[in-house]
Amino acid sequence: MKKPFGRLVALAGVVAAIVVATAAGATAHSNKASSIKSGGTLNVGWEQSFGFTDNMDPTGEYLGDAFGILDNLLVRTLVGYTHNADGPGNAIVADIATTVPKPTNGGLTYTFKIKQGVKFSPPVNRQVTSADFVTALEREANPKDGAQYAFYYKPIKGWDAYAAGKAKSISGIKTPDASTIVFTLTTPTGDFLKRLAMPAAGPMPVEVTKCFEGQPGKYTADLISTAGYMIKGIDEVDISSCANIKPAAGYDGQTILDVVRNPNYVKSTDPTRKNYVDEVKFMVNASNVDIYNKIESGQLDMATSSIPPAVLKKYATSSSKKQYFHQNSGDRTWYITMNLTQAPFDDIHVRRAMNYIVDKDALRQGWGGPTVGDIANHLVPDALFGGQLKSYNPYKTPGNHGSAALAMKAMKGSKYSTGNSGMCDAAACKNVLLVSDTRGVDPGMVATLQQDAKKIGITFKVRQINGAYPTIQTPSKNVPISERPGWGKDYADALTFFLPLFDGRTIIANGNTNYSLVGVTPAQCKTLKIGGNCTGVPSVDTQLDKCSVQIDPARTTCYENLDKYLMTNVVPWVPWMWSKVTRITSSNVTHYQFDQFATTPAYAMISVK
Amino acid sequence: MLLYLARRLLWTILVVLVVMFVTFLVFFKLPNGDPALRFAGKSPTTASLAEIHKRLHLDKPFYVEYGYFVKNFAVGDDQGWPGLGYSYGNYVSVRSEILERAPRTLFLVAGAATLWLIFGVAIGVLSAVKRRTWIDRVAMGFALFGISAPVFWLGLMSLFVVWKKLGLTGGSGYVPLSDGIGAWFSHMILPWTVLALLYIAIYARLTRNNLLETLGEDYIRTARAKGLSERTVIFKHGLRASLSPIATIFGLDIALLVGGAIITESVFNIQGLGWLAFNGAITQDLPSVLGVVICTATAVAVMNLVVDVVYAFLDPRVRYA
Amino acid sequence: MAGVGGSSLLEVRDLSVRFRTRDGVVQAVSNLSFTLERGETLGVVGESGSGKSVTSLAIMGLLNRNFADITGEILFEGRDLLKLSPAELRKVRGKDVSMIFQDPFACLHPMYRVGSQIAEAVRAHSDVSKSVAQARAVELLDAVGIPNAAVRARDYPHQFSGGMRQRAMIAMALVHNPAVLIADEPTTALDVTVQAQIVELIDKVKRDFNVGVMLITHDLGVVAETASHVLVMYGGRAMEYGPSYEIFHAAQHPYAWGLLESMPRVDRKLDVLIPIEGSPPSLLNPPPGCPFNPRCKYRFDACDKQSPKLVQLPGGHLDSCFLSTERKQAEWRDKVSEEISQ
Amino acid sequence: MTAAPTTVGGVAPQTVTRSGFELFWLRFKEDRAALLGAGTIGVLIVIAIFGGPIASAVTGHPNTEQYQQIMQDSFGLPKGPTSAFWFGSDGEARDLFVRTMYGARTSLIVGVVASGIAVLIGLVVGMIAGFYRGIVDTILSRTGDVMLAMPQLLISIGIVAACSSNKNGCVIAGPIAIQPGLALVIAVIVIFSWPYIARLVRGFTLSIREKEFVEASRSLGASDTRIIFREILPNLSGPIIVYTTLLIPQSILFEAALSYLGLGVPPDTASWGGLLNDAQRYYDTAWWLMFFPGLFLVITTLAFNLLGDGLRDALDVRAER
Repeated sequence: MKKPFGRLVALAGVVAAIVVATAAGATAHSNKASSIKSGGTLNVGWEQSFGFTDNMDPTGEYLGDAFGILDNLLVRTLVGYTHNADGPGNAIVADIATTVPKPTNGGLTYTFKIKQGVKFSPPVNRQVTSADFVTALEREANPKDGAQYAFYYKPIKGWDAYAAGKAKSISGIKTPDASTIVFTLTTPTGDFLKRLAMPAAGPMPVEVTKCFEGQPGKYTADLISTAGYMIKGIDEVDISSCANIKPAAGYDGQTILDVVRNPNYVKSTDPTRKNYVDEVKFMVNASNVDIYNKIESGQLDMATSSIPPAVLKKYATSSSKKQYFHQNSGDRTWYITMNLTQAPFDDIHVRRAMNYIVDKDALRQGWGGPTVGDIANHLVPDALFGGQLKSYNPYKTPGNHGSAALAMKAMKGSKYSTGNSGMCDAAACKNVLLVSDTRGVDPGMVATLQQDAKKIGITFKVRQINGAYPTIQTPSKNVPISERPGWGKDYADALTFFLPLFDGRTIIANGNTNYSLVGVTPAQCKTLKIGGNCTGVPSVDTQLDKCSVQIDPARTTCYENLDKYLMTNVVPWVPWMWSKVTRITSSNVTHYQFDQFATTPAYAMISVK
Repeated sequence: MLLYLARRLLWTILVVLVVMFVTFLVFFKLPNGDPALRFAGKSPTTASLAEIHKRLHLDKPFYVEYGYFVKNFAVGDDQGWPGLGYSYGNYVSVRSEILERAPRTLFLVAGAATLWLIFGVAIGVLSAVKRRTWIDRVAMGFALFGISAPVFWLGLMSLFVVWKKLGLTGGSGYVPLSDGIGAWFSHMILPWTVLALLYIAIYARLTRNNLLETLGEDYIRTARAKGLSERTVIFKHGLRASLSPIATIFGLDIALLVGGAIITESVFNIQGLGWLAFNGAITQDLPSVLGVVICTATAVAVMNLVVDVVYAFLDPRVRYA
Repeated sequence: MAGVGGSSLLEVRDLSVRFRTRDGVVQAVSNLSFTLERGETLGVVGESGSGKSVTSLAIMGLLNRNFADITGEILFEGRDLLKLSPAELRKVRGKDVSMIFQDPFACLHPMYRVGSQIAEAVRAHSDVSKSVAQARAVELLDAVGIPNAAVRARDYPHQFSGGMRQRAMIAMALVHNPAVLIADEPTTALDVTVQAQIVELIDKVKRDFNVGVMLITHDLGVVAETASHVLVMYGGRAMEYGPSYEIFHAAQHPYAWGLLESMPRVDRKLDVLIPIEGSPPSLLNPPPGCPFNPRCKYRFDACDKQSPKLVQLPGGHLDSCFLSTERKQAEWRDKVSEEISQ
Repeated sequence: MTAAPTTVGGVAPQTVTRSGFELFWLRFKEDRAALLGAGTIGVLIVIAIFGGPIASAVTGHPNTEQYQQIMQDSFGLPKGPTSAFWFGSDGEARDLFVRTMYGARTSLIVGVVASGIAVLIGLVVGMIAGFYRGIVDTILSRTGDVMLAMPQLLISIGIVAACSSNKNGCVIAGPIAIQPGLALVIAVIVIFSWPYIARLVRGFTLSIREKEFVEASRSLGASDTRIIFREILPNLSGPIIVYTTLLIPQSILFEAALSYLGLGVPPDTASWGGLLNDAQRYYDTAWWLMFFPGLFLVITTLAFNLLGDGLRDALDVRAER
């Protein structure tokens, strides 16, 4: 093991100590070092096109599956991850930077030194300098370039001014020399390093990216790599002028992404990536049945697709196949969202009763049973809290099957419940609009919900939409309840749940992610045309602000308390499952490793026969 | 004749434009969602949405965007002619998506069309010649089943039985020819058969009816009176005259399948043009939908012209008119 | 004029044709008998649906035996055509017995050239090359009076006029010098001016080729001009059968009278043209009795009990009617012949 | 003598003494296939009305009740037929037998109502076009051209998707709105099937209005309304009956296709297409899930097609060209 790696593991140990207990439930695969060898091709089946959210352009791309590819194979960042499972996989280590810096100036200044020998892949072929990080972040700040998570960098001084076109550069990013970069923030940000570890912050050569200004999603086909691999054929792209740049042969955005070894990659500069295989091919195939047949026959080695229940069962139960079955924490919560402005869910009694009545086990059963995940008892996956809230279960019911008695007890006192009946018997409880999706599992979930809610007097009018999110994300549609939502972390910090999901100030007319409208004000209701009961909707905005500036361990505690507060005093959801990431590999795969940051296979750490 | 062709062509273009317009009307800004959300990430902001709206012209009234679309189609865009724009789904050029998907659909349709033309006409002829015998009854019973059984059911059942249980063919999914003609064929044979079945049924019924009608014509009696063999009478005299209407619907059927084999493509996971359009339709990816719709409408138009020519070839009355 | 071995050229004996249809049995022809010799013309007259065409199709072997019950005998030069296998019958059809049809517009295949359709007929019975057959087609087209035949042979039927098409049909029927030519209403669909030419052509063909012509028509005028014998049919039965002169000058059957009365003649004013009242009978499950009985002015009790037999009359012709010979002669003399000759 | 008896020898009866209905019935009662179809439809109607509740009562399993403990394994896979669950379980652990019985209701309602409305519209438009010709006729035939080139399934998907996302459905005018679910599916089917009926009706109307009895009526000074209602409409009844019967299975299949693609009736409403959509997820394991609903679907469409064919023969309806 190389020296820098050992040092970094020691450093990561601090974080790991907190997180390591979370591994319970997730079956970390034991690595047999002897079976690892270099070379070969890893063939990965891909259920959708590579469109994702922005055609895999690091500036815009915002999906875990894409993060896994970029982070493992193509894009190095100042600080990054170890491409491991569980707690260690969420710990920040130095990558292009020489060390992980400690913030100075009261948590407002971060200074990085860049390693020598980190070069861009062909056809750029030069040392990465501090200016290349500025290029990337300016691209992220420029609204024309399709950034999707620019808000994470807002704390950088001068960011907004640059984004609005009022400044020629971002004043909070300084490059005193080619190997030094200094960030100045306007407010302490406890997870700033994790934000810099996201692919958008990886260096970009301005000589290439300038050709893609205002053309988000097009840079991918000519993405200049800094990591162990590069897109096949990128070395043959002529970058002498923008007009000459043609897409590299290895990526067409629709059927294949083919990466091969990057000749400019210097292994000694990279403490984390092993880069065992010579080539990785990601091939699109819309049929997961087909994909898993190919994995069984060895034509494919693994896949990102959802696993058909029959396949899941086969691999989970067969002793000979179990070695190809890998499960890890998905850091993702699945929940039923309730709209705080819509009757009858504008009454907390009803929302609490819903938490008691829903048969979470039945919902999970429809998804494939205990194998697919753990029952969720609160909002943020336990793993992100280091297991501190493991025993916290405010709406406990026997066997997680829901309880009519407890639900009716919770219902008492509701304005929709007459007397002490415990039933939601007002007119508002009947034919409540439930917006459902057409995913295969959703009809079963809806059936369960209808069956459960009826026990406390609530009936639904079901609207099934192919792709329910856009409707749920439009507050003016006044969707009272939906079974569709799930939310995964962007990086290992509870902020990536609380900020987008519960901040009342971020509610917008389209694409709103605070489906429950926590913290919505009557004024917002008016401008956003929300037709519901908008007075006295509980808000957690101040708690959010308080937590986000903290650093660990106080930060985690702060978010734990916020989770509890939301579960008991706001009750926006019925959380029901924390899903696991299950991957099935072919017999060609001799070593499998999970990347907890991206919650995908750690492609750089996998070896094949 | 030239004037007629020119009028036909003009009318065809008009039809394509109207079809495009209706598609546009139905799919533009589906109340269900803002396509810009695809590009705005998990936590979009009003500003980023506005920016994307501008980029996709979504801030303009729909007729303005329709204008853009027609203009790009007519004069081409940065991808060349015809300009079909970029997918809202992944910002890939629709033209390249279509070129990528087209071979799958063309193989599917070509194979199925060959099957149904051969078997449909053969069964129809057999049925007509053996009219009111058990052969006729069996053939027409089969045809009735063919038009009654939905493709998705036959597809699923055949996959289960032929592939899963008997292991006779490849499973679902498309295997390109480059992976070997055997693998390609083994994956195509079920979709071909299932897609063809409906059309075999339709063509068998049509051929039977046409042939029976033709065999009742006076010139068939003349042919028999000449002392020609029954084979010559049926195949040379009878079938020749029955084929014209079949040629008409054959052309049109093929054309409509260019973007219309949605169910077959989704049951067998072929992911051709139909699938592309379907996927576009449910994800509000207007440019992809329009791209395929244009392909289909154009195919219909072209096929109509081809049918006219074939008609003239088959029927001298048209040729000399 | 006896044929080979003393038998007639064509002798039909007791022919009955029944069709089994979805709605019941149709008795199209009942107990029909007649003979035809070379060089003579048999005129078969009767209204639509009287069984004329069915009879001719039965002779040609063009009725589908799966749906048609045919009994009796059709003797061609002594051979019973009804007993031949389909292959043997095919060798007779178009070679020894040929036929031209009523509607020349529908009888030629619209998608093949006229010449090649005739050439096809040539090659159906003789093993000659295409060019020889084509030459024969041109030769015959020329013989039936198509001008510029070599060029016109390359035309499609729709480029021919009606008369030319009928000429082409006649040419097609003559390619193998047949012994019997059946002409099923050959002039009905044609212009009046052309009709005469076609009738003349058929007559010429009869003489030149020495064929027996069976001329089916409802135009008594044509029959009067060319026929040596006349067969009057009604409801699938022979009403009267005999030498032409006999029928026209001493018709015995009320139906024949009706026909003669309704016949337009150049020398007669149109306003005295007398149509036969009523319409022809349904052949579907026909009632017992004389088929003409419902329309007959002279019917009496016996007529609806059973069908009258065909009886040999003096003067060599046959007739089927229950009326007494005296009554018939009286009616003919006093009324009918007078009306006709007015 | 136009319909000369031909080689096959159907001598048309010269005088029709029987009434039209008598003749129809004479023919129809001999057509065993059509009688079988009619009988099956009778049974299906009974199933549609009583089948669901009876199945529920007999098995003791309500329509929407889930039996995850009994009918799913620990991986959520449905279990096959047992003595208590005759058809096994659907994907959501409900009794497939009960669901299939209730599904008959959905299919028949959609089939009959959609076809009925389409025929009504098609009848009115077709008659106006055929009787008055002129602008309506032109518009109708042009619409037909466009409809033919229109990707029907795709547009249907667009319409369903657009209307489903709105709380109040698709607002047509003021308070008139089509609610997602059954009503929307029916509306979509109607949109695409009425032009077909209208074209047929137009053709028949055109030929009837040229008939002698219409001429006679007109010469006697009958008004247009009288001619339409007294002369044309009664003569259209044959074709209407036949094509309505043949349109019903098409509508049923269309609903099933939409439901199969996940765009049909709401998931809690049992529908054969919806069950087959479910089956798609388990087609390699749960054969019963595709077999039973598909079988009922095929039997239903087959029955209507048999009946339609029989009616066409018995009523002697031929499409006018």
